[in-house]
Amino acid sequence: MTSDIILSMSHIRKEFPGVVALDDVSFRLQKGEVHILLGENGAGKSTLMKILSGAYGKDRGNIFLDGEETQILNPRHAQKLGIGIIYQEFNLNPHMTVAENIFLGREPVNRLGIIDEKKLNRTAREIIQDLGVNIDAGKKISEIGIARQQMVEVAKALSLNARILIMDEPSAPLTRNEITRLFEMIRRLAKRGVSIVYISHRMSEIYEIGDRVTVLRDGKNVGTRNIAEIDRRDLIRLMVNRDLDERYPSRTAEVGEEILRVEGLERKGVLTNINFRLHRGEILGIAGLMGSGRTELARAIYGVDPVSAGKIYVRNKLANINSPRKAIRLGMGFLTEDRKSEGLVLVLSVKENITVPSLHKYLKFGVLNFKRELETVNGYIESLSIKTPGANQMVINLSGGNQQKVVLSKWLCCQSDIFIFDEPTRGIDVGAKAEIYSLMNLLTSRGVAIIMISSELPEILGMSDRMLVMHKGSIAGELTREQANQEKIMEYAIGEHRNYN
Amino acid sequence: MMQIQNLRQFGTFIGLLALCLLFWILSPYFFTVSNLLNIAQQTSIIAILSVGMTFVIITAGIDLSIGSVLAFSGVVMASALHAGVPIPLAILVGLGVGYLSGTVNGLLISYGKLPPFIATLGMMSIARGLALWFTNGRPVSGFSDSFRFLATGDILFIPASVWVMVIVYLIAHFVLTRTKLGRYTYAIGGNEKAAILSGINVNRYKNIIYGLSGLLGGLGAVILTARLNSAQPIAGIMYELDAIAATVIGGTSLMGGQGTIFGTLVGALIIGVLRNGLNLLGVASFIQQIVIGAVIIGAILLDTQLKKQKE
Amino acid sequence: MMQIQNLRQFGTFIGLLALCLLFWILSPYFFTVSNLLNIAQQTSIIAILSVGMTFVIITAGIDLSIGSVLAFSGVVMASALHAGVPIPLAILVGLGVGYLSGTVNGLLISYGKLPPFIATLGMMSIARGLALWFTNGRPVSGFSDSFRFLATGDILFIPASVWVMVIVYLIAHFVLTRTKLGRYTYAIGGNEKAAILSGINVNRYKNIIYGLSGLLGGLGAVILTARLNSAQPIAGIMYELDAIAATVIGGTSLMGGQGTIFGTLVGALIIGVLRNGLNLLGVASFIQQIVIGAVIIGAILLDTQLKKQKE
Amino acid sequence: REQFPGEPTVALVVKTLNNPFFMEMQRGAEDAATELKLNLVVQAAEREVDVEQQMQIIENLIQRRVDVLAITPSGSREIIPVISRANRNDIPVIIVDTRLDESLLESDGAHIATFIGSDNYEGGRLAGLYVGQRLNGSGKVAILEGIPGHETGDSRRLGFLKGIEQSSGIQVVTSQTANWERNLGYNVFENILQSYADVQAVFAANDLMALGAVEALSSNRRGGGEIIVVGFDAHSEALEAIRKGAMAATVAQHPYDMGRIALENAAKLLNGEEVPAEIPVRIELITIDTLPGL
Ligand SMILES: Nc1ncnc2c1ncn2[C@@H]1O[C@H](COP(=O)(O)OP(=O)(O)OP(=O)(O)O)[C@@H](O)[C@H]1O
Ligand SMILES: Nc1ncnc2c1ncn2[C@@H]1O[C@H](COP(=O)(O)OP(=O)(O)OP(=O)(O)O)[C@@H](O)[C@H]1O
Ligand SMILES: [Mg+2]
Ligand SMILES: [Mg+2]
Repeated sequence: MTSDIILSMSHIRKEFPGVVALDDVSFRLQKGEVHILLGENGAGKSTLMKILSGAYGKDRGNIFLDGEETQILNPRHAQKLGIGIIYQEFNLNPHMTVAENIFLGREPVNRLGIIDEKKLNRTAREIIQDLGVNIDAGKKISEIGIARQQMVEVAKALSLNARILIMDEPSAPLTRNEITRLFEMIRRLAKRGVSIVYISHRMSEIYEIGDRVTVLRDGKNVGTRNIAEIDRRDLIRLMVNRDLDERYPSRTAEVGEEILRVEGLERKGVLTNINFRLHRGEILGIAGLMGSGRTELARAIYGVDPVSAGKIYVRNKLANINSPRKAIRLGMGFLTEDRKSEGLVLVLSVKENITVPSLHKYLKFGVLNFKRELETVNGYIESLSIKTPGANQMVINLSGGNQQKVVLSKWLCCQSDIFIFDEPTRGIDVGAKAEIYSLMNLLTSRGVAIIMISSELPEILGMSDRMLVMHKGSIAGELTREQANQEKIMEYAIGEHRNYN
Repeated sequence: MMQIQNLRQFGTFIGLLALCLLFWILSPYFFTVSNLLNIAQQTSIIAILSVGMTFVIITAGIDLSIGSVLAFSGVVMASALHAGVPIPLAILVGLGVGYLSGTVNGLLISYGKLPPFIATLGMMSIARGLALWFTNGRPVSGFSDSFRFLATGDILFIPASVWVMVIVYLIAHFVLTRTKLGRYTYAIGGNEKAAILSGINVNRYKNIIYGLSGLLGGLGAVILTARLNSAQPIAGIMYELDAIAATVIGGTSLMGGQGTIFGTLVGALIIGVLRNGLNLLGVASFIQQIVIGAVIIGAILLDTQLKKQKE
Repeated sequence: MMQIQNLRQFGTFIGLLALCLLFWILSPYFFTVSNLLNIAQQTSIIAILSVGMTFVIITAGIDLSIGSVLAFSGVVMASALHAGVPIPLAILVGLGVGYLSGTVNGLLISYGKLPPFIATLGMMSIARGLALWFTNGRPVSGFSDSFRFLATGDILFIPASVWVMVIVYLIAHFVLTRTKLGRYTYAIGGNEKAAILSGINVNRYKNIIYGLSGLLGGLGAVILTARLNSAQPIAGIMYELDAIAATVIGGTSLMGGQGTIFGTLVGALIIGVLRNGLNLLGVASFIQQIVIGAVIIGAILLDTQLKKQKE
Repeated sequence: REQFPGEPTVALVVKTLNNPFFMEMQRGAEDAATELKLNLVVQAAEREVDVEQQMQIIENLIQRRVDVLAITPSGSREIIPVISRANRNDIPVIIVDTRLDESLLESDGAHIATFIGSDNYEGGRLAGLYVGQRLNGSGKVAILEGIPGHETGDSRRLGFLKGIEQSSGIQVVTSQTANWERNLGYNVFENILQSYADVQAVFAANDLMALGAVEALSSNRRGGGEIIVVGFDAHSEALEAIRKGAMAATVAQHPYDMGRIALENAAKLLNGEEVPAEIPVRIELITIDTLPGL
């Protein structure tokens, strides 16, 4: 690893209404290194990188590329300077094909200014192959899964042939084998002398791929280290400024009587013959590869998508769940994998979001009782320690972890006792993760039952009492906490074994 | 949100005051009790339509049919009156026709999954055609004084139609801020998917909200008919545009999820004051159109620029 | 995308054929060469406006001002002709006025960050006022035959205006499918943020696209003026609604990001054929309004239901 | 579908069918048609100002090979091209109510069988003269215009201005549009009353606006002296208002007669008979004294 500085950002400051996102942050990037950017939700990682990619302007500070000061005017300019970025949130056009998205804004044209579709598609296919994933370049984005969409983002960034490549939580929606592919790619690029900034909340990845790490806390740079020279515990202390036990809290809640039973659930083309039981106080983990249909299963049980066959029993009573309404009445709560587009009304306040499904409880003669509503909401802000200026703050201004807690409160608030968590800790920092895990334990100890869909095997293994592994829309295997380990799960996930109905 | 909203409303309110000040300076006749009442009365109909429009737009929808629906309910009610139906009943009929037309919009949008723009564009043409067909294109005129009192009568020196407007606004504000319907209106407009997953029966509430808009169209028809002592099949042409303008000037976002009732009232008054003032000054009608267009653009432009400032 | 689009277009096309078949059966006068040419000619103006509308709506925008812009460019061009400006130059002036008005919309929307609905609603009123003010409300009439040839003349038995329409559609289709402008039109409408972050100069392209819509408004003015041998300041009232209806019936989504030029042509023809057929059958004009409204709703309803089927 | 199968068809294309004036004309035409055993189609644009749609309707009727076209043009110039087209198809054209622009008619080489009607300009002039007399030659007058740029209203207004020229002392204090609409007639006049409390007369380019003005007066807070309201079209409600004394006068153009005469002459044309180039229809000012049916 050479040590010449290719980029240095110094004394960067950025304010948003009400928040200082970045305060006098300096950051230096070396040629050919993989530089991890670490920090809690809201620490300022994305903001710093968006300034580098020309998406945001900076309020103060300077940026030096190859030693000379540079003003980065806009995303296009950043591209020209050889800076590529994968943003934390998707930036794809659902109506366009994979290839069109990869070259959006940089379409190859012939002399007459006509877009050279052939070349465009060919190059796109090459890049995708190079990535080693199987995606049809001709498919519309809206037709491929979240995982593939993320890989398209990667391909798009690669197509820039950037010398600086920023990846803001690229692994969040990915499962293990895509991540492996991604890492191979990153190593190859690094060898070629490309400098990579890698943002992630998954500590294991950091040690796997990183050379150096810079930690942000509350918009300040609190230190840059060589990965090799700092252990996990110190790194986390640096990040959250306190000691944090990273081990998964031990499961104490004892498993009670059956609360949910699914028999022969089918959804044409997505789900086949799903059978399982869920008990009070139990956390049932559901693992599987990307696109294995876990979200679909959740959506089917929760009455979002119609099912073509099967019975669902809640508390031993046959339930006909044809809408989320019904599901909620039966005491279900669904934390979707995509908070922003399905979980929250971003332009409404914390209060309004939390009470939406349970609003009837605050009605007296059809009139909202603001006082009681506010008390309840403040109660949850308190008990879940949601970081917000107040109950009337718009949730759009909250960081990922705190948004997730708002969604959680929403369901706690209507006394749900069957929770479905789809990727509950996706994009959430270690601190918030720990809090959410202990909340899950608290819930189960109160007799609540939880279905937890997750792509993070450690999380599945650490939190579940029992786990199901899905493969191609059906359940390939069931494992108890004792039997389970990563290898076994993967065998079922990739369809090598089945031990289930 | 609330902060922005209030600030936003405040801005528009300042705008209204500025406009009044301007006309006060320019015309000695503007700032008189009779003229102010006069403005309130002239604004009342658009203001009432704008209430429904506000609900609709907060759900990220739009209602282009409201002018035609007004005409249709008007002629049906008027015919009922002429047929000797007692006044309260006839009024109910008028409101009913409005409510039903609105509900048809709602059904097309909720269950039919039509874009609101299209559903109500179609209804705009259909309701107009029905009004003309129902009356053979002829106005239905001449009603008892007790009916006409609704528009022409005064209660405590204030025109009855102004009272109606005030009451509608108070109720609407209450509903939007203090009831389930109101809260869900925001939720649906803010993020429909999330609303559905939170167990809101979105379709049902859309039907109610578009029905409400139609109902207020019917109410507008009652006042207009009483005011003109005549119900015309060609009444209310382009009222929808005034109502939309009033709502948006009042700070309701066409993206949905944001807006307030009193903002809309201010918006409606801005348009009313403008029309009145330009008449008082005897400004040529061509110029009036230019000015009104410019004010609509100016108002929102000012607003967006202010928002940018804050970021 | 293409599959759905094509299917979609195909459906609309079937609808058009069905409509033609119906009128063919009902009226002996419908399926004659002269009447079909007659329909093509009558459709040409709305069809041309719809092209600009299609670009605008694909960017998830809307242009309510196009009818007024048509009137404004028309009277300016006509006055130029009367002032003795040579025809080609006068036409350029007309197109120029349209382009500029459209660009003002664009600037308000791109840099001013105004919702397209509001910006163009304001322009609708302003351009109309300007047209009236410019002519003092009087039409500007009487032009040389060489100018009027644009609408009245035939080339190879086909009316000139139809040729113009055909050429516009071929160019527009090419631009939308094969050039960056076209690609970015979809990109902006499909996901504006992504477009910006991909380095597309969204503001610039919005200005171009609204300018284009205005330009085609100017072109519509040329044909209309030649056709009527007169430019009226009150021409084109509510043409925007026909153009929007044609575009949406043609399968362009008001959500943006989806749509095709030929779909729009089919949409425009459906409206044209409908008007023509209903006239031939001597259907009362009130009923015509009801039918047209119903067809707009029906077309889109059919479409959404088919889409649901497919899922 | 035809009322008299085999008999010739006459098409009457009016400006709009949502205006009593043209409905009267339609009634006259229909009555005549039944007597004369002619098939009649009556069509109109959705919007009175939309001359292009009127043109399309006529083009479509030409496709339909109607035998005679009777038209009340929404635009005295704009409609001429389609008249040439009718000529080319040997369909005789009768123009009703609104006079065509002679010079353009010639320059286009288009020709019409006959013009039936009195024109709006003349009607406006009569109203002007009347107002002049009533105010004994001096006073303040307001005008309510039709849709800006719409010819019918323009010629009525211009005629009115011509009429009051006779009496030197008449002053037009304001002239504003109320878009032909009753409600705007109400609002605009109400506003006018605020700033020109001393107007003594108002001329509205149609009765709908005049009736709006009447309502404005009846509910007007300012009190004050009588105001002379003069309208146009002899709308039944206007006549009622005159009887009640709420309105002073309106201009009657007898649309029923126009429709009737149009059909009678159509019949003549179909029998190959000669028809005069112009057939005047009586136009008169109706006041409380000349009110019919009393
Ligand atoms: N567009 C914006 N408007 C207002 N505030 C913003 C905006 N973007 C970010 N913020 C705020 O700036 C701070 C830093 O946000 P940023 O997204 O950089 O955090 P992060 O480190 O990326 O967090 P995460 O790990 O959840 O992605 C947060 O408090 C956030 O609420
Ligand atoms: N919210 C959704 N709405 C509609 N379709 C979806 C949704 N989420 C996923 N899909 C589709 O269903 C298929 C499988 O979804 P997904 O990849 O989410 O499976 P999964 O097993 O839930 O994996 P993960 O939960 O890790 O995303 C994908 O092809 C995707 O396009
Ligand atoms: Mg981030
Ligand atoms: Mg999923």
